Amino acid sequence: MRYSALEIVRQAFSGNRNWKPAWREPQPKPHYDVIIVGGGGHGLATAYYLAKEFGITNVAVLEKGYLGSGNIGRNTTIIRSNYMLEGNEPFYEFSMKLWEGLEQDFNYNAMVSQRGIVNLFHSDGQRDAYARRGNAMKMHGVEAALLDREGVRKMMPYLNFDHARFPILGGLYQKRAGTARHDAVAWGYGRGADMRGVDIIQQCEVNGIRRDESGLVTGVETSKGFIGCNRLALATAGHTSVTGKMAGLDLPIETHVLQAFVSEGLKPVIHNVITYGAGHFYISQSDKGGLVFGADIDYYSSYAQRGNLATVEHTIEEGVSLIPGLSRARVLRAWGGVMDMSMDGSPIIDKTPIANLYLNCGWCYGGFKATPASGFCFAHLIAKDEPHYTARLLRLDRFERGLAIDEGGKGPQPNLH
Amino acid sequence: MASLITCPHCGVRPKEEFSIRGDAVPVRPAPNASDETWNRYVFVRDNPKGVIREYWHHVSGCRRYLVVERDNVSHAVLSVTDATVAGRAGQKEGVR
Amino acid sequence: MTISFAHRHVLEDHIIGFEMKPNAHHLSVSRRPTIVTVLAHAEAEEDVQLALDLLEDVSIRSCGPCEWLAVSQSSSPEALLRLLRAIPGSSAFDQSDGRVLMQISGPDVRRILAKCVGIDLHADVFAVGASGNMLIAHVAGNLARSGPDSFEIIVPRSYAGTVFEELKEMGREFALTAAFG
Amino acid sequence: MSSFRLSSGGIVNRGNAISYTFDGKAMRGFEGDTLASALLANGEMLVGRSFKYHRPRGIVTAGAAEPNALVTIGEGARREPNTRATVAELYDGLTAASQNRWPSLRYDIGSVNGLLSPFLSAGFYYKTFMWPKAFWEKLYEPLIRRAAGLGRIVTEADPDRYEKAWAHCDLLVVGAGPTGLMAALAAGRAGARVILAHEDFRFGGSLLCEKLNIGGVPADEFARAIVDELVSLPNVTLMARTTVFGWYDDMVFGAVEKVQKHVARPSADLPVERLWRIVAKRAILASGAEERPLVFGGNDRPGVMMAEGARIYLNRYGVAIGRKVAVFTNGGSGYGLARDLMAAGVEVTALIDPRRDSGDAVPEGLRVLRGAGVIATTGHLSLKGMIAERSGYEEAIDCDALAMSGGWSPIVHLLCQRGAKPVWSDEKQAFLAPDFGSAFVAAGSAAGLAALSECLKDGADKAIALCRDLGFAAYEMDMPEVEGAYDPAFASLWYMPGSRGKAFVDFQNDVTVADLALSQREAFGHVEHTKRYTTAGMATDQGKLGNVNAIGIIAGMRGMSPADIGTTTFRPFYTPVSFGALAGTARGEHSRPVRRSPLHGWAAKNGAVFVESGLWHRSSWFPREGEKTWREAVDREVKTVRSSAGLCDVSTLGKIEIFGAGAGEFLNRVYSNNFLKLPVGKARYGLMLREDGIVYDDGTTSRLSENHYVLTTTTAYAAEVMAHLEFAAQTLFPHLDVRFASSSDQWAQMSLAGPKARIILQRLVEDDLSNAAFPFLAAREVTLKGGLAARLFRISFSGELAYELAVPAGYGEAVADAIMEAGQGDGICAYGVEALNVLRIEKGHVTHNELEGRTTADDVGLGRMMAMQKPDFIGKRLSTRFGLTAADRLQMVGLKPVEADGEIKAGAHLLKENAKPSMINDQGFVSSACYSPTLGSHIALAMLKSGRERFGEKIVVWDALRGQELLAEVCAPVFVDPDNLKLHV
Repeated sequence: MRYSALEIVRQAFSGNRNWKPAWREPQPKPHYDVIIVGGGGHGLATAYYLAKEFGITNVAVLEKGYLGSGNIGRNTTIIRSNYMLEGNEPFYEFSMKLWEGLEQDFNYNAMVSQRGIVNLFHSDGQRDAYARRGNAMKMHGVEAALLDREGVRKMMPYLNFDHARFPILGGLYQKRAGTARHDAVAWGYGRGADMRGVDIIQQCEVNGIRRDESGLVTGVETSKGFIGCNRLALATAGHTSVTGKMAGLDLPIETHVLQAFVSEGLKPVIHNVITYGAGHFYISQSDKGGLVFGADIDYYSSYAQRGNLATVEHTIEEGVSLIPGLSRARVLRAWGGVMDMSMDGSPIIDKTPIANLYLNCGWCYGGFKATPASGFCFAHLIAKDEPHYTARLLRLDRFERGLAIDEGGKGPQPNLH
Repeated sequence: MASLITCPHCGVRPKEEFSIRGDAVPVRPAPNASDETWNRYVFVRDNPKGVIREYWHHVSGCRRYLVVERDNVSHAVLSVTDATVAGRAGQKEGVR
Repeated sequence: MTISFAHRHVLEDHIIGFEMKPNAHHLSVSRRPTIVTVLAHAEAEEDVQLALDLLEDVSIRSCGPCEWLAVSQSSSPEALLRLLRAIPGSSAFDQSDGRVLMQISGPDVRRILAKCVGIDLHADVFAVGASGNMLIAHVAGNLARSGPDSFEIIVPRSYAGTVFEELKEMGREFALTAAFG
Repeated sequence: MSSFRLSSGGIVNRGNAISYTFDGKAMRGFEGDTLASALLANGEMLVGRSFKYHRPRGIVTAGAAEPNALVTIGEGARREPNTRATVAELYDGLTAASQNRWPSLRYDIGSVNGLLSPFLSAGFYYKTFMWPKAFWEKLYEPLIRRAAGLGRIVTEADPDRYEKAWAHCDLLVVGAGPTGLMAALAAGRAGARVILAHEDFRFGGSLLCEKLNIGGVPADEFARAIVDELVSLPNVTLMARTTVFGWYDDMVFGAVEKVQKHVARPSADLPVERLWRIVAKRAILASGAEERPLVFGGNDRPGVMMAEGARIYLNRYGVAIGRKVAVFTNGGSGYGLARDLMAAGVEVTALIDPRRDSGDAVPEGLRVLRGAGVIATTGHLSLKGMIAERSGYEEAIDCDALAMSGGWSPIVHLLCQRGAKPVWSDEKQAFLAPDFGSAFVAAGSAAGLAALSECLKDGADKAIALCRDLGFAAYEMDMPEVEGAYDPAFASLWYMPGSRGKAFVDFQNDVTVADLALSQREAFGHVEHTKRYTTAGMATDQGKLGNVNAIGIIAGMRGMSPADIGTTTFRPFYTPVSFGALAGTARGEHSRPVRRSPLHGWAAKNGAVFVESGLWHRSSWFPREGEKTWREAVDREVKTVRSSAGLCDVSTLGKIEIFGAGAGEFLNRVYSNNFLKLPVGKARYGLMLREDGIVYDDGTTSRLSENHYVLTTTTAYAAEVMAHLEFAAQTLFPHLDVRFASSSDQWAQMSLAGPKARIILQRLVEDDLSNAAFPFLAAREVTLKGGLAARLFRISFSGELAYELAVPAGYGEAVADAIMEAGQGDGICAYGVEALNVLRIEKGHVTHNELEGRTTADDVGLGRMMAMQKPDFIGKRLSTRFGLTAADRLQMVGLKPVEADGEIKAGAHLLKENAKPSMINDQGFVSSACYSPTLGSHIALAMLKSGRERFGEKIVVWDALRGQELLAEVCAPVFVDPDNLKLHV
């Protein structure tokens, strides 16, 4: 069923009784060409592109919860491609390009909203660092602009210009950045993959990975029994170490909890995405009116999807310091997601020492914006057994080889990225 | 755990007083250990779901590194030990 | 040529004007206390602690294992350092200019401090004579209980202005006054 | 409009009338009213508009779950959007305004959406607005955003104060209704430290609206007696107006106390709200139960209200919700209400009960329709009547208010915030709290108990058990007799079949039964999918009223039990919490502590412009009269240092005193270069690496005596380096005898640099400062004239003859003044960090602009500081990895513009001449740049691929971000005194 305004009118006249399910609820087949573990954004996007771009449709996505129940279901919805290093910028720009045509591509309105992002800076040193980043973007042909204080004030007069502990000196602006409706991204990819024959199997937890004598993966043990495959792809985000261990992999990943927040619905005042440079805080306002914001991870290892109050307070202190008018608004809900923090803050899309096992992880807390490119590049890797050009540096062995992609310059301590 | 840590030196303290360094299990290899050993020490993490040991630095208190043994799912704290003491105990028992 | 250098307390910019009559809730800032950091070397912690406890007119504040602040209102830094350096297994250095000492007191002092520190200040938990390093008004400092309704706060000099202002702000509810004392 | 306030009854203070306004209209209420009770008393049935269809809405509840009566309270910078009128305490001068309507509440253009509702079914926006592509951002999204949100925030800073505090107790009791009061009393008598937190401004909960006797006295008097006793107990703290919003790990609870939200002009000595972090050994959840609405056609009409809400308005506030009230109930609650209404003289037109029979006592004269239900309501802006249906026959019944009761759901939110899901009970027809062991338990109606007598006993019993658990001798209490209670038992009715018109499940978000059905049809059957697709439960009330009904309805549609459907995830906050309370004092200029250098006063006196640098305020430059730009001042300062002398505040550098026989060995392991042979009285520049071989920080370390060193760090990394050293000492090398502590705050440290530095300093120092007696890198204690002991280091960041003098912080200002005076004849000037930066760039010294966490020692030309012959140092082993030693790494070079007036800016990238800009062609970047008054041109330090092989090459400085491109020559990164002749004079 194709979605359109006309279809909505047609269905309305029959009392909205004839809408079709967005996806099937299939029973698993005994064997697939490719099994993707993890029905979050990246797993679903991988399935979608495998089917659409590489013609591989005998694919199952196994999801232990419901479709889109991972971090795609709870994040701050920011999409951007304002990176500095060669390992990152082309990859995220590829993702940005995919975002730009995504809705027409998968016939689902994911509300991709290119409202722009401003990274504020508060010192000369930060300005220089953002200038370096902006120039890196432009080197790669990505539009960027350096705003001065007045430029920022014109765009966001409600920021704290008069009584700031760390005065706003300016900002790096990427106009094409923005937000997308996170659930709809999962649903759009899920529906698109399903329409092309992919089996999305929900409530199906993977408990083990079966390998033959030569070490090759033959399939997975699940809560719905054994399912065989030729190639196995892991896209399990915060649970990467757990699933990796099923195949004997030890990985450069730590799992941490990140909280995010939404306010009560308010008439829109924040029309773009803002990041605060004097602390760590980012905010946008959804099309429903809720302020969506977040800050740092809670810093300790956690597989629990809940955070602590100290981090909540710290986040909101930053928010009110940046936007004084928030003080009398209210925070509605806080949630926590578990993040696959890598040792250099950059992701991994690579083969593993096991020839038919593929790995997609290390998204830290920037995985949402990468969803399209991550899916595309992972599908490329699985289909062709070689990395997509834009993901060629996102390798698993880059640490031992001294080729870390350390955008923040923080070194091998995952909770600092 | 996420809210309070009972520091063996200072007593019950809020999370705000601590800075979390990360996994306390890897032991710094001997200088002449293999490349593989060094690589694992610096870059590879066991990252289990369940009981872990983690370095918490009591920066706003006694400034000691503590080994906090805890469950990263329930967030229950099982023990808190001064890192030097934990290191010594580990060496004696041949643990780690 | 000899030069006599004036000494200036960091809170002089914050406590200005006439001497105010202290209210029931009062914050008193020491002008020139002697404060020394004492460190104990390996295996000497207990001996050093014992030696410190024997010192007269010196109040010992616990900072953590093998580390204390020795506070005196009567001896000079030089004199105190001489005493402390004589303790075997210890090292010591002057912090008199690096730390600011304040005493806060009053019947509701715990309610003021509950807004500044996270620990339980109930006398069963933090008794008179207890001390420890902790966050005080967002700054790492040392808190000691000097009486049922009085506490002493030691914070790094560079942060003292911030802490002082925050304490005063939190004491507004109880009409907290502040002065050098 | 005439008053709905009854002539008697309630516990409001009728002696104190209060004036307020709603949408500009002046009204009056009484002390003890909420805004909602006062609005109802004035007959304001219409108070808001729903989110999607802008349907007219009235007050539905009398508590925290209110979905409709959201108003904006206050004016100017105190304006507060989305405030629930049902929990807003009335005060004199309160101004309230309705929201989400235009042009007015009664005539709202947005209500046209209701007519379009067939097209606006759940999730419709996911299926359209895709073509043409450009229209989304230009047309569709702006339209959607115009409709978004409810209230409006202010853009000014908040004029009021906020605070945070910690509280500690043995037992926290959440909620001071019958259960909570008894729990607090039992624990208080046992001697436990008890905190009783209650959301309302009055303790008592349902006891304030029960028309019955407990222990022979009316319920509200019974409550008052317990409160009086609790107040008299020193170990009990009562916290009114305090909502516990979150349960966090280790029994830490977050609560917010509304200290001054009930006054028009808050006192400046008190906060308006106070955030509490309550640390409890044990806790009892006595938050009561929420009455469930009934789902039927037109159940959102203004005038349709919860029966419990109606009872509270009646008995607590003396307000009737209508003149002709009908009741639709599937349990005893509706009968209780009818009884109380009739006793108060309010007409009850009919009671509709879908159950065929029940044991409820029917008040005399009440018309009861059993086996019946309401299928529709009439009216528009207010209720005019309803249609009851029984056995296929319909009957129109006049009423101006309809009270509904669909059963009870325990309020278990807090107990479910840490991952466990509530458990469905078929017996109780409700979700009950999960079992979390004995630290935190639900009691009373929050635990699913129905009868008041059971609740009283449960509160006391559970408190006694918890107290005993903590070692308190707690004794059983005599339970008072409850007389005149009704039986609140009910039978679930999820949805009234045959309903006409929209039947709402989530009022605020306008989610109907049809929307739930659509979501099931479209495969969004998982309860989380249903929620996200339909937005049920996502409004400001987070589904407090509607979620259980939604689950029941979905279960019915799928032929399952609610147990199989389960709930969505409960997450903080129980009710929305203001940003202000969560931020406390840490906002604006106070968002972080300020650190002040001991030379701050000196710098200020000398006219410094300060700049934020981490937590510090550092002196940036010292403009003099006639200097129009910062550059003029900086150029002069640099020239003065190079030609005469300058004094700069370097107190912000981290300083660590290191002691012990193992200190030398320790330093040798944390620095990449050699420290074992550093002589006493000498300083050495040291480079510290991370374990991955990347440079971490640099600084000088001096050996003051055999076993005493002082290590300095950069300003930016002072805290991190301290932590790094502690990690090394405590975990990596614990066998070394080394102890250290920070002395950063003890010393005022100033750098006196320039050819005349020595002669100026000698005027103040007793010791001989000649080059022979105090050579380059000497580091010793010296005595100032007059006897002040100081530390002196002959080290130089500027490249000039320079000294760093450290004196006890309190003397800093006086000593700096004396140096300025001593150097006046030599033309000394004060210089700031800007000039310091120019001086160091000219000399090619690195800062964290170059040591940016990705550079090796060799990258910045310090490869000689890697003492690879040492057996071990942090970072040694991984520094030799392939990628860190590759030939094309970025290496630090100098840049000089080819055109003399060209300006290079930091952050520019580098390209080969005629190369096309691309990431592949990127040759590096400019890390630091400045105008060099010494050279008379701009210069820069840059990181360039294989840079050291490329001296003399012309390279493009590419700064497209700022629209600049210029040609520069690559050179050695030392522009001044490359042979260090100035350092050794």
